[in-house]
Amino acid sequence: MDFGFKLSPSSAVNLDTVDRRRYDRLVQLVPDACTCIGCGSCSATCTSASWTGMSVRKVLLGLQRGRDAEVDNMLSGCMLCGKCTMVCPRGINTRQLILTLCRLDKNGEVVR
Amino acid sequence: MIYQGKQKIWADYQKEIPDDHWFYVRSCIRQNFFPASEKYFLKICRDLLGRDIYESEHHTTCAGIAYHCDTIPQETAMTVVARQFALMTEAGYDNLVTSCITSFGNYTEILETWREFPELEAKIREHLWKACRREFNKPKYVAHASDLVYKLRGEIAERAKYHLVSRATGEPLRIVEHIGCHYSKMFPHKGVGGAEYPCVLSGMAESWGGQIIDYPERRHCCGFGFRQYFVQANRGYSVSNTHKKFESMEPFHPDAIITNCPGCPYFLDRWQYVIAEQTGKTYGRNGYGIPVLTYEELAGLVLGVDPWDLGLQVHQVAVEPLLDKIGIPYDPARKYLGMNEKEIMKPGLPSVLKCC
Amino acid sequence: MVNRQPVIAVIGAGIAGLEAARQLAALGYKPVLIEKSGTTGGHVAQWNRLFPDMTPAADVIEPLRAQTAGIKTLLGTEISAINRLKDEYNIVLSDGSSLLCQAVLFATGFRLFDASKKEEYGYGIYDHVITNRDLERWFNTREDRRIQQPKAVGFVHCVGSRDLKAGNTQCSKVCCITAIKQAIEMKEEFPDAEVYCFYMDLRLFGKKYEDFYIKAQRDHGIHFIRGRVSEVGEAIDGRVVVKAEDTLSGRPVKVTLDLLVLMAGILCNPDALRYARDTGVAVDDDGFLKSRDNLAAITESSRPGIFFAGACTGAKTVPETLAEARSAALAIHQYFSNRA
Amino acid sequence: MRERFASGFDPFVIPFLIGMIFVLGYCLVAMIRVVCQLPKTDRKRFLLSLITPKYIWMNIRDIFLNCLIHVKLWKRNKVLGYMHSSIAFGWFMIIVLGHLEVMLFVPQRIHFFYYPIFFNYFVAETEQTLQGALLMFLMDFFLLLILSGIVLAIIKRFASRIVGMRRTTRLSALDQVGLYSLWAIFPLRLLAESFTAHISGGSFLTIPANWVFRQFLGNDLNALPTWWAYSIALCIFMCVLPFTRYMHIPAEMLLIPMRNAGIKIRHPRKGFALLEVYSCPACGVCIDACPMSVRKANLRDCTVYLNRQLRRGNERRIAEISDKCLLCGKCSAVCQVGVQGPELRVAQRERRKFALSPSYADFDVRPMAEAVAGSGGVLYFAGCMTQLTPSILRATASLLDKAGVPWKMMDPDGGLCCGRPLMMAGRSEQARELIAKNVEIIRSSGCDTLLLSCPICYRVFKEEYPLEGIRVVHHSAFFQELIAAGKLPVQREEGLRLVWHDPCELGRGCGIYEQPRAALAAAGELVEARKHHAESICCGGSLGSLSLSFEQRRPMTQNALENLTAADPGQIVTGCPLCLTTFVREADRPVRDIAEILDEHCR
Repeated sequence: MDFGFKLSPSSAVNLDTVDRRRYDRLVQLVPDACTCIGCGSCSATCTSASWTGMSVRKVLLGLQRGRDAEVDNMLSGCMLCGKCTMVCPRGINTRQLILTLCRLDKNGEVVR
Repeated sequence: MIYQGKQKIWADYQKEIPDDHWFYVRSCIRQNFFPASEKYFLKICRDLLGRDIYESEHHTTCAGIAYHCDTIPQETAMTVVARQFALMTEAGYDNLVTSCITSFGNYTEILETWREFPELEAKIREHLWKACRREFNKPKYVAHASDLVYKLRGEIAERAKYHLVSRATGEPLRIVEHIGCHYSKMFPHKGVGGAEYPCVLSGMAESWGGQIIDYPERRHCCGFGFRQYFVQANRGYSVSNTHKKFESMEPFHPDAIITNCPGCPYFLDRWQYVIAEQTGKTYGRNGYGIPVLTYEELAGLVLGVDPWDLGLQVHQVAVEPLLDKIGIPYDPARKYLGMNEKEIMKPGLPSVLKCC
Repeated sequence: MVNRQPVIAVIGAGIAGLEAARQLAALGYKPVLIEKSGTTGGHVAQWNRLFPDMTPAADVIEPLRAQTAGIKTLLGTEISAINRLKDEYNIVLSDGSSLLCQAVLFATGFRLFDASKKEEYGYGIYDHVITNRDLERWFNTREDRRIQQPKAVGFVHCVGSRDLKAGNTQCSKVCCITAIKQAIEMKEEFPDAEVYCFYMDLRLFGKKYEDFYIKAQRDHGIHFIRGRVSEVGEAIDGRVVVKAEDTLSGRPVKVTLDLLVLMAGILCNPDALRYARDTGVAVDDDGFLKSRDNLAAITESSRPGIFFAGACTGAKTVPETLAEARSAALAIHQYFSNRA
Repeated sequence: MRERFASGFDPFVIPFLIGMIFVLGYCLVAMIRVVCQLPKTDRKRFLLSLITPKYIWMNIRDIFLNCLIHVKLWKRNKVLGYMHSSIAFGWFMIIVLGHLEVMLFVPQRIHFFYYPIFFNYFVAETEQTLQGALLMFLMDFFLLLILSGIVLAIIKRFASRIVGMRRTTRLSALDQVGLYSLWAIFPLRLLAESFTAHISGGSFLTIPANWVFRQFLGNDLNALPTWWAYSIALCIFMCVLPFTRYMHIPAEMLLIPMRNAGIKIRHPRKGFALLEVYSCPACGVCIDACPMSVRKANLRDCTVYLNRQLRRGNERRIAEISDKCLLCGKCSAVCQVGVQGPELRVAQRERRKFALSPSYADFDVRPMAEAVAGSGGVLYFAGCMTQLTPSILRATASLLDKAGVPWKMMDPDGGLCCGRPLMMAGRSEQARELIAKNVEIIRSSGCDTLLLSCPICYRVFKEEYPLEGIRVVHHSAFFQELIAAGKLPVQREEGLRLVWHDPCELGRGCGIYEQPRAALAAAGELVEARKHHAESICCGGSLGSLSLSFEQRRPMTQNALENLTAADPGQIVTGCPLCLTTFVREADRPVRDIAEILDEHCR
């Protein structure tokens, strides 16, 4: 029956069920990834941000919150210019992080 | 769950509820949704327990719905409320008891606002005088009708014909309480038990033999939310909130939901049908829903009032499984007979939710 | 030669009181320690290990106790009233006796916020909600039925701190670092557990605190979620369902935990407020005792002969408290030197 | 001379024959394989070069100079040069002279290819001739030369510092077998020839030795076993050669003509790359040269070990080594055989598979193209890194204005990346997309000169961008020209001591060394770093490395600074914004961009 309205999906992130495999694998490969303090320097300096809203901070957060589509969209605009690495106060090797992430499939496995 | 912990909190949130002499104001919508509830509140209080409850045919809406829908300014609502106070004053009462939670919240909010801003009160008095030449005294006590039933729960229990236990097993029924948002979320000290762990309904259910279950989304709104429902495009949001509550209470397998707000039982009841149609899911046993009762209906059942006299046939979710479980006798044939024993017509049956 | 016979009442035998008494005795005075509870060491004595070096609390307490062993200490003694006389104070004790002293040092410390006041967190109601103090007690005794092989643990920062509704708008300073310390300890205890910290701001101001934070992130994989927990519910299995907003992603988050630890904040000891009333000492806007000067004379009150040390003037760390206790002893010494 | 044995054969030559046939066969197959692995066009080009006189001459000259004389090594380290050329050239001469002897004295045996090797065993001296004595002398002389080289090699192995190497390669087990058999060959030859010198004749080395041995041995019984031993040593060496670093001897002889023909690495593991890997002599010069090796870190991650792991097929280590490298190019600059470490690594990175590949197709650059449309003149592209160093931006702009050059900035609000970082990461396909977009913007401007202040951008714009008709220039060179043309009145400041840091991408990458120095000389006194020009040390900030952490890079930066400040300059000057930001973090004195220095000293 059409009521003219539908149940809307919850915007809440359920941390019990969120699939963090990609993040967990990333952290194994690039341990510094967990030291992000969300300062946003990377986002502010990002060359591709004006096109894709790319932000390493958001990528890391999105991975932990199951926002895979957003993460992939951001990553697909990264030009690897390295500005974010230059400005990161925690010294995270963001280029390595991005490259490593691009090599992980949905299950968090490195593609061969 | 540590019960003693709750009791400790309840002890901090006991409000003074006078025993007798109340000026009663009805709810705008309950009379349509659950017509017998207010009737049986008055009947139980007056006839059974011998209390003096007065109501005036001149009272109007408290303007709470319009206020919460942002269609009138607060001053207008205040003036409308001032008029109710005037009716109460004119009738010689000091204690106001409301049927509606939003009214209760509205009255409380207005009185608190006046306490903070006395100049506003003076202004409203002036408005009221200009509008209808009336004057008023502020009520000494404002209570919600459920507060009163809470206070009288022991007396009701003494006269109880049935208890909220399974006739078959003797186990207490698993009752979900749902408190209207405007009851104590704005002013925790105005509600029995406060805002986080209110005990106004749980107190009744427990004293009548039931067991209250505490599920994670207990505090969540029923989904009514005024504007969210009134605008059709937003109803998805409204039903989603209700859905969230049912998903959360589902593992506890409640036997019934008891409410004290006009909108809540309506939405918790009717949305079960919509959710069943949209998702194919029902939350009661064997394809039934979870019966949603007002506290008056529950009190009536406990006191042995005939379920059809209490208007339980106008519920979307069938109450028969609950009645069977408690062992309350009912005549299925009388279900759709009106007050004058005339057929009130049987509704069509939904495709998913089982309704006898 | 100054007269070094004045009696100095040191109220409270926590670390501030003990250290101040030790210093006063070393300066040749006769301090008298008055302690409400049956033992010395105060809050720190109830703690297990201390940040940022994981020093056992006993390493701080035991030397202080040993070095104050010869000082007159009235344990289990409450103060009924303090009477202000000319140049002197008469302290009426709960055993009926009274103590005439020439100076009073408030080392009254703090009171931990009663976490059950944040009703929405369900402390005292839900089976698996505890406080920072409960967790330290568990580290010490290993006895708490609420802690049972947790697979997911949450820490809520700022419970009763920076919260107008809870009646304390101040930052309790030590809870952020304590939460990180306890999170690391829990992760070490239960390596398979996911540990979440819900914070509003992380205020890691002290020496090596930031390193501790990085360690928690990198070496222990503790998840930090910027957002205050809004409400806690109990699932059917007794686990706690925590709701918060992840403000960095702008979305509500929900997580089911086996243990929720509330970082109860620091309030001024209510006894201190009572003594302040008796002695005419002012209370500052932050709810703690008011110093003569918050920059230059934090250990001095505006009343002659009344001094402060430690958390009675605000939340303090252990080193700050000890330093203040020494400073207070010197201030008292100065006070008597000038009088002589 | 007469033959001692009518058969012209003795069983002891069999081991040598086995070894010889094996190694020749192996090398032939390997050579054919490498050539076949080349892409078609490359293969054609290479084969054509082999019959082109110009290339034939180049190849002979290069093989002689590099493989035998080791001129490059001589230039770098005299002792090592002598060691290598004495062995290689000496051995070569012994083989040549052996053949000469056979041709002269027993021409009928020239088809027995073991004969020139074991000549002295098979002949008896019937009469002494001047010709014979000269040949005998030369044989002994070159043997002595080799032996001196072997002695140096032994010293080098056990005390590399004496021969001027701080670190040397750690040998694999097979390498050690090869090494010890190589060491054994020539002393054994000396012994064998000495034992038979009273029959076959000899010279200043073998005759006295023969006399000494006869004094206390008194018979010829030791002769045959030593010839056996000599043959066995040769056999062992040749049999292990394909599996040891000594494979570089035959491989380099193919590498030189291929390189001369202009062949490049097109596949990470096949063809030219394979040849480069086999051409690595594992000498270890790259270990000392590698900027990552500072403070004994990352010692196993330089090119020599990459080559070893590539030969072993250890994928984990190959990936690790490939990702770590800064791609500074120093190992290539110092490599004696010209192994291209960075290119080899990038080829490995390109091989990698990704689950997600970026695409910039949706990036709309039309507004950027419109913003510069028709500006003409000089188009200045600051690039990502210069955006982070506004001081360079400002100084460059100021100098352009001072010189009255009409210019326009291509990326005033940030632009696209140039694509070089992607290429370094092995994602050249994605880089091509960026290149196309940038070209669109550049072309729309109608500029004649594209000016860059970042060498990373400069290199890719120069090498990869289809910008015919547009001059691509680094700002250091551009400003030097303006100074030389008198358009920028730069005034020299007395007492200002400047050192120029050659950024990897600008110096080794694009060969720009002198223009910035000339420009700086106009502003102050130029001093040189301890290592400079092609040997300059990477700042450690390079985008080339994918995996080095910030903490790992820090000592590299400190080491590079130590090198730069050897002559105690007042300021360090560079022409790369990335070097600048990297150095600034660690430097004890001001680090400036060349544009800043010039702008300050220009009215």
